[in-house]
Amino acid sequence: MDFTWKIGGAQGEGIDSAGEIFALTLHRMGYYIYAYRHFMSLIKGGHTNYKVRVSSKQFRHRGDKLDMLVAFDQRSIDENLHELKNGGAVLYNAGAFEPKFPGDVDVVPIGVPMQQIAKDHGSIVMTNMAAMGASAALVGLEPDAFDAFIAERYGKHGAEVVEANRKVVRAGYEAASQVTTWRATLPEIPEENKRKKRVFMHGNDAIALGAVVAGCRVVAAYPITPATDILYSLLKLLPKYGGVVLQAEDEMAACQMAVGCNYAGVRAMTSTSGPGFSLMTETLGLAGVSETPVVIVDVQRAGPSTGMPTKTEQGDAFQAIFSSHGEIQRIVLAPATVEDCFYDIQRAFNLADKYQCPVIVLTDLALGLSKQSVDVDDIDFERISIDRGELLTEEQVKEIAANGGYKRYAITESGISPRALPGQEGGVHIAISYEHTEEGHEDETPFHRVSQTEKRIRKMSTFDPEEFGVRLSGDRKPELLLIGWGSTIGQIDEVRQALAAEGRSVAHLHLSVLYPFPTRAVREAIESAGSVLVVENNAFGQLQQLIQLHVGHYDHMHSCRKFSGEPFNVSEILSRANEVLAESKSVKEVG
Amino acid sequence: MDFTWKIGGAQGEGIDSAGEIFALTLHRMGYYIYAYRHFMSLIKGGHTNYKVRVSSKQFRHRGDKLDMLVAFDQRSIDENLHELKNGGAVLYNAGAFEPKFPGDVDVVPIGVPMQQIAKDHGSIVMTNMAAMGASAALVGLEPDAFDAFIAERYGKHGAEVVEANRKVVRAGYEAASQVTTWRATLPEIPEENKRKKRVFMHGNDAIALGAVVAGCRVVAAYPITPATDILYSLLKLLPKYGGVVLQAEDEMAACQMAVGCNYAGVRAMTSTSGPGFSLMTETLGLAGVSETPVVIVDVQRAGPSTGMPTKTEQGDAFQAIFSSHGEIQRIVLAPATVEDCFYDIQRAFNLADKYQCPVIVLTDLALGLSKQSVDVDDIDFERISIDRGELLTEEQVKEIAANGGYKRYAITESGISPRALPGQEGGVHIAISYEHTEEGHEDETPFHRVSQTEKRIRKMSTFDPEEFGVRLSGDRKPELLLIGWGSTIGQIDEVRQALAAEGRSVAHLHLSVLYPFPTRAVREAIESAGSVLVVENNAFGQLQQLIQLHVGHYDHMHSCRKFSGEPFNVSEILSRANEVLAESKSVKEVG
Amino acid sequence: MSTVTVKDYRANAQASTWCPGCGDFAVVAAMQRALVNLGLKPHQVVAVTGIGCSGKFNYYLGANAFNSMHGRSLPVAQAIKIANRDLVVIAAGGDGDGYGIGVGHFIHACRRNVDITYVVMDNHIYGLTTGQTSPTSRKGFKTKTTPYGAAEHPIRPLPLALASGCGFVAQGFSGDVKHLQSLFEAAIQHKGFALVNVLSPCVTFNKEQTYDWWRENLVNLDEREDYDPADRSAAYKVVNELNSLVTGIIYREERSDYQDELPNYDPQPLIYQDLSRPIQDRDELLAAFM
Amino acid sequence: MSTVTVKDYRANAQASTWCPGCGDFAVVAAMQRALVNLGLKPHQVVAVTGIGCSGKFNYYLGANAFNSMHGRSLPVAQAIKIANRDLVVIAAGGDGDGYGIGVGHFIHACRRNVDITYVVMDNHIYGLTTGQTSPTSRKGFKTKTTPYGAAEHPIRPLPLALASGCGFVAQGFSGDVKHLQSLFEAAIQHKGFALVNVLSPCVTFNKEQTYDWWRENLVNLDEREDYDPADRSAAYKVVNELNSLVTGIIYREERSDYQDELPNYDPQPLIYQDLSRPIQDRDELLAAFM
Ligand SMILES: Cc1ncc(C[n+]2csc(CCOP(=O)(O)OP(=O)(O)O)c2C)c(N)n1
Ligand SMILES: Cc1ncc(C[n+]2csc(CCOP(=O)(O)OP(=O)(O)O)c2C)c(N)n1
Ligand code: SF4
Ligand code: SF4
Ligand SMILES: [Mg+2]
Ligand SMILES: [Mg+2]
Repeated sequence: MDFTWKIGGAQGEGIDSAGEIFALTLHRMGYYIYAYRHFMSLIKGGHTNYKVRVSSKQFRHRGDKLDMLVAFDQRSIDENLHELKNGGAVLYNAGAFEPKFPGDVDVVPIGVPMQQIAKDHGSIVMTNMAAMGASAALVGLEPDAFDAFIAERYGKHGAEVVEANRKVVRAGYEAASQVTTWRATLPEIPEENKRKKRVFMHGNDAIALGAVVAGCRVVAAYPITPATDILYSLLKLLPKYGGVVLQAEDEMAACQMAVGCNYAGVRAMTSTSGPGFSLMTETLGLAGVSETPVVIVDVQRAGPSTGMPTKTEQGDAFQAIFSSHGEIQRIVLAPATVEDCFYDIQRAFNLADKYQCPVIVLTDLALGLSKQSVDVDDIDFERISIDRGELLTEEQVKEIAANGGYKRYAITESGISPRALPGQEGGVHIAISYEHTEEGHEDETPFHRVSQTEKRIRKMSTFDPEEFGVRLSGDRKPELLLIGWGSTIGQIDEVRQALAAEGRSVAHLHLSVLYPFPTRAVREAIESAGSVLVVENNAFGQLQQLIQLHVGHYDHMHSCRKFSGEPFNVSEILSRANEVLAESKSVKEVG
Repeated sequence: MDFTWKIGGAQGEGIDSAGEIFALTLHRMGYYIYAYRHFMSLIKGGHTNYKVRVSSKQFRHRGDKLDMLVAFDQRSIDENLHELKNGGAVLYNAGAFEPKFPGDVDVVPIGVPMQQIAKDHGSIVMTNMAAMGASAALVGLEPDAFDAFIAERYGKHGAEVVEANRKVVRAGYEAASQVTTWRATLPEIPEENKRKKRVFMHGNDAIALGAVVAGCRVVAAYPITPATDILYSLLKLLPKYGGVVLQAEDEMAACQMAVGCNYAGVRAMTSTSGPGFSLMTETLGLAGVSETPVVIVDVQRAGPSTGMPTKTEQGDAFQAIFSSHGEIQRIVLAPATVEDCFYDIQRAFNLADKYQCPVIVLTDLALGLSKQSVDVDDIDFERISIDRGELLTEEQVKEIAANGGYKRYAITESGISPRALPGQEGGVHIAISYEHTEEGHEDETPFHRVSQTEKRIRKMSTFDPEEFGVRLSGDRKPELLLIGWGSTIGQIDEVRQALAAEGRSVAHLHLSVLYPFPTRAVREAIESAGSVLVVENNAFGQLQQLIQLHVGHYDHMHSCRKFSGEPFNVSEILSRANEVLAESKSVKEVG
Repeated sequence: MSTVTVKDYRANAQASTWCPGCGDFAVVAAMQRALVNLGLKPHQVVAVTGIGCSGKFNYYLGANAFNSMHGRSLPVAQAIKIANRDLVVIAAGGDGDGYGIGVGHFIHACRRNVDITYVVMDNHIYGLTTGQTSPTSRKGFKTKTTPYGAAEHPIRPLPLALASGCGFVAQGFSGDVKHLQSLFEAAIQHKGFALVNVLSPCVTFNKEQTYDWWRENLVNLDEREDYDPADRSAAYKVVNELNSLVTGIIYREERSDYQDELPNYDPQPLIYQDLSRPIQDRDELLAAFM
Repeated sequence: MSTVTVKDYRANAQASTWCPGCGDFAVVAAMQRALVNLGLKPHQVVAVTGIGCSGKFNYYLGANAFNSMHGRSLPVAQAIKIANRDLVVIAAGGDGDGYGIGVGHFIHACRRNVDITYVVMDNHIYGLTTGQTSPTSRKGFKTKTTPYGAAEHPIRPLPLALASGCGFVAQGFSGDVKHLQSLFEAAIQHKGFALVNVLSPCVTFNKEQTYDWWRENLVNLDEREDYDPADRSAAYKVVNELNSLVTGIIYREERSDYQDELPNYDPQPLIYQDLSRPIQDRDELLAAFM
């Protein structure tokens, strides 16, 4: 059982803060929250909204429908009414506008003069607080539910401001209580929820936290939506550990800087979104051939080019896997959940050090910016321990130096050449973007070219994508296999459960590693399924193409793509799944 | 019948000029020439050589073997002796060094004191001319064979210099005539060769010439080996037509400039190699979403990163096809011959205008820098006529403006939106990197996003890669199908002929278009072959992966890859082909 | 030329999404008036923008436009001018766009001297991405990305332009539209690359460089009778002494532009030229390769 | 510290592929002597280079090195210093590398002021790619890419560095190794970003800016008693007046560097710090998200 609430208005009216107060308050009460921000790439005037899904159990997406809509203006009604359930309520800013509804909808309009209340009891900028008070009344919260949070957030502006905000909340509460009998019922809070410690964070926060736990100490980046929040989190976390957040002049510099730090032995990363990631194409090659570890986080947004900065998409898989001229070794991870973000970024650092190559972590706007309730037990600081790979100690370097000298690009059986660091006596060496000898000297002779290339290819052979990054749930030999990657896990999971509840045999294969590709696992799953539906948030079907490339072409493989900039709704995947099920059934009947 | 000659020495000793004089002189006599430069990414001191293959008929590669080697130093012997045929001659710079040969080789050493001769009759920098004279004697040319060329090349330095050079040539000729009886026999020159007009050019020249013929009037680029020669050619050609060669500050700017010119209606391109191409990743997306035509030539060199600037590779197919974040429409051509370069660059401009998207032309160092004899009849200026696609005239724009107004991104059935140009009255419009409405206004609503994306995808549906870019030769249902792309056509063709001569049933499928992929043609060819060998100059097997992605996985598909930085030898492919033939035979025997 | 009015521009312009009070409104208004005053119609003008609040300049200007990527307005703008020298080309963007990610193009545009006008709406902040430090933010400035204060010294656009050989360097202020309009007119009329750096307050994210702050601190050099904008070193000195808190034409030099230097570059725009000529020259063209 | 000699460097160095007479030899020699003079051993030094003939500087220097890509030495160099402040970091490259493709990084390195030394081997040409116009080539200079003469005004490194807030600006000449060595020593000892632009003849592709030409035209400001390198505007003026034909320390300013500005940045290099601390702070770290 869940409850969904949304507040909408013009950008600049405090919609985000209102949403966040609502979400965090309910989170603290013991609910599991998923909060989704809808915003635009402009500063003032566009429509913005904040949706909060409230449940007694954990889940991974915003929900298709809406129980209650708080509308600051007509546009908020127009753009969101289609989500409202029958009998749902629209709490509107009475006096500010006269709401219009299509004739045939079953909706309960509730007018509360929120702006007037704000003016009367505080100031007009507190209209959002009147909305909070009114919402509290309608969902059965106490009028003081938000008090703690208000003190936290506005305390720095002085006691007066806090008091005014509280007053406005209460006035909103009173007004709403009187004007309607409509009431939403929030789900029960299971006792165990209250015992559990939980955090409220989004993917970007989890990336930042995981990076710090992984020992990352320098982050060089350039601001870009929706990745900048990673920097904000890191600015809070890193200086504590002497670390540095460096705002670079552009993304080329940012990525080169991350490479430079890693060369010097300090774990470093860069975070960006598509347009910045394209500018790092060159540096991928540098890290590849110089065999310098580097971690790049790409919080995907809708492309191409500047595209839609505030909309989500899974559009950068190809760029992550195939870009940069020539041929380099790399690893591409695609966390599916906030917890994945926390662990995968740590894995990324370990993998980068182990394989001495770039590791790209692909998240997206939906995962990066949607705050969720997560059990603290699932944010385990000790699950993944720091493994710096073949990094030589001062003593080892000295020994090597004494026995013939250190070779940065020594040909080894594993393909991995132990790394000395600058500053280590005896380990003087050159990291280089040219093809080179074992010593790191520029060289174009076929012998070195071939042996170094083979070495670089060989080093990836121990990487097993199936060790992690592959989740399979549901039936073993399903009628329908749903395959997804990254942030769509929540919707696909709900689809699987919905179909299973109808008695369908369904499975869900979810990938969090895209390169090297988990071929065997995908093949097994596909070949044991009646039909297959590949679900992804893009137009080209990038995962589907990867499956074709690595696994094969299948007549029973279908696709479900969404590229509007919005995350999937469960219903969209469900109806496509039903189509596929129907089709495959009719095929069977004929055949 | 052919004859192969090579001159080798240290970078800076005039090896290139000597090679070029030899090659062009024989070209003018009526031979078909293929000249291959081996050089290094440093200025002085590295080994460099120039190989000239001389034949009575046209062919497309440098040849595996060598009849005669001119060696300025021991290193030239060490690095090239393995190519020499049994009984071949090594003409060496006697006095400058004492040549050493392995005991077991069957070679005719011919010492001529070239440096001394140069000193005595001219100056030490003319040592290469002494080598030319000696070579002339040994291959049966007249002592005045190079006179015309010497006048052309050194005329600007005055009659004295010309005379001195000629003297040195003659002295070299005399010396060699006396010192040995070894003589090479050049092939006969068929009478028809003498009637034919032929040019001596490399792929880079042909690209430049084709661009000018296509109406390209601005080229913005940044110097990079092996693409800079395109600029040199264009600097000779373009100003004649009022055109501009602009040396940009970097490759990002170069590509953006090419986009800017095309937006304003002038055909423009940029040319580069891998490292520069990676810097254009961002601009690919811009051209894609703003639907601005642009032509990018990537003369591939061995990557990744700085890699091996003077070595060849087919390593950038993935970058060309998949790079840039988000999803854009594009076309990737890969000319196989000098003539292809001339035509494909023209096609590229037509396709860019027609589909309003980036068109990437992938050549490589081997094709770009190897000068060849080409029949003038195969450089047909009228074969491809300029087609600007849906470019509106002033009048059309006025009419559209009168009928509701011009929309740059009008949704059309074909997916192509007619282009107005800035400067046309009534056609005022915005080209844009954001997702947008039909009018070109920034917009993030699902409706415009989806309809514009679908429009962009739809517009490529009329592009038929099989219309051009797919060559099939040899048997229809062959035992073995060889598949290649780009510059390897000559070697693969010789392999096919060699196997056919042995009575094998072989076919050769050669692709000059990589995206959109010619799926149908490739499938048909593969499925009618006993076994398949994909031949490419890279380590990852990029074409093979593209076949897997677009066509399928085949048990009878094998690969032959070379990634040493050198072009294929015929023998390398041949032995791999024989392996595959043997394998498939033994499989058949078992099965 | 039939008369043109600001209405002709407004007819193509979109509704603004800038914050009320944003300095950039004045920039658009001043530019529209400047263009009208010079008798230029919207179709004769191309605005080339980067990404930022300022990058939306072209939506509200109402001329032709190419809205390129963040930091890349200048290469596109120069190319458009080269392709069609009849067009009036205005590149426009923010301080982050032009002096941060795009500063390399800026330096090279100064020295290349293609005849375009570059307008930077310099608000000392990243506006569109909601308030991070920009390259012109002062050292110590606290923003979302520098909660402890910016560690870098700011870029100083005027000295930078002077040092890069820019032939027309001006600075305007959004609080004085009339003056701004005069600077735009002079910049457009200048032969060669012209920079107008506009101090354009971001009322939402920069609470330090406000209209009032600028008004109190700025000196208008155009009003100083003894100031001669023809001496580069003197300009550099004054700008340094006054800590860049100046408006007006800082430096101006008459000289040849990039196009004058190109061999055989025609007065007739490239775009109107005949593309088929090489076909007639076939033999001659091929002879070079024989 | 045990003594270090030039031999210690030569032990790691490779055989040179520069043309005999190339100005860059002097740069390496001067740098080796400077490092030795400062008592620095090869393993304590990192050279970070771009691509160009000059980009091979590190092969012959014999210290640790990162040979990055064309134009990208500075971001890598700054990062290395931040990661390990005990290392002496020398970025080095050519005029094309540093003032062409890489000029954006240069401007920002000047204002960021990380404590590294930047050596540009300025030969006014693209050497490695065999002779194209570089950003410092004079207008009208004929090269393979500008057979009709370069159309652009050159970049002027010294004014550019001055305008960008660089705290140490010097120019040396390959014809005077001793002076060069002194400049390198001063640059390395300078706290913050230090530029040494070295006029380093390309004997193969630039027949104009030769040793003799430089010798005839250069003025050594270090020898001018009345020259005070502490005044930025005066430095700009002198450089302008003498058309950049100067050597010596042009400008020097003592001030805090980037690292001083970082919150809680330890004197102990980051690389030697303990990575496991966040585990102990788990509760506190998570509390921020509750
Ligand atoms: C390559 C790239 N990096 C980052 C961004 C995100 N971005 C958009 S605008 C902007 C900065 C805007 O600041 P400024 O140029 O000063 O313009 P303003 O909004 O202040 O007018 C940034 C960082 C982007 N669009 N592209
Ligand atoms: C992205 C990229 N573009 C172009 C090149 C080719 N390239 C290598 S060095 C160089 C210029 C060298 O000139 P400069 O920096 O002045 O160094 P010099 O050789 O004169 O010392 C160029 C254009 C490259 N390696 N990478
Ligand atoms: S955020 Fe600042 S720059 Fe952007 S529109 Fe608002 S006031 Fe203007
Ligand atoms: S080409 Fe010029 S810069 Fe390069 S090594 Fe030779 S002299 Fe030096
Ligand atoms: Mg700004
Ligand atoms: Mg140079």
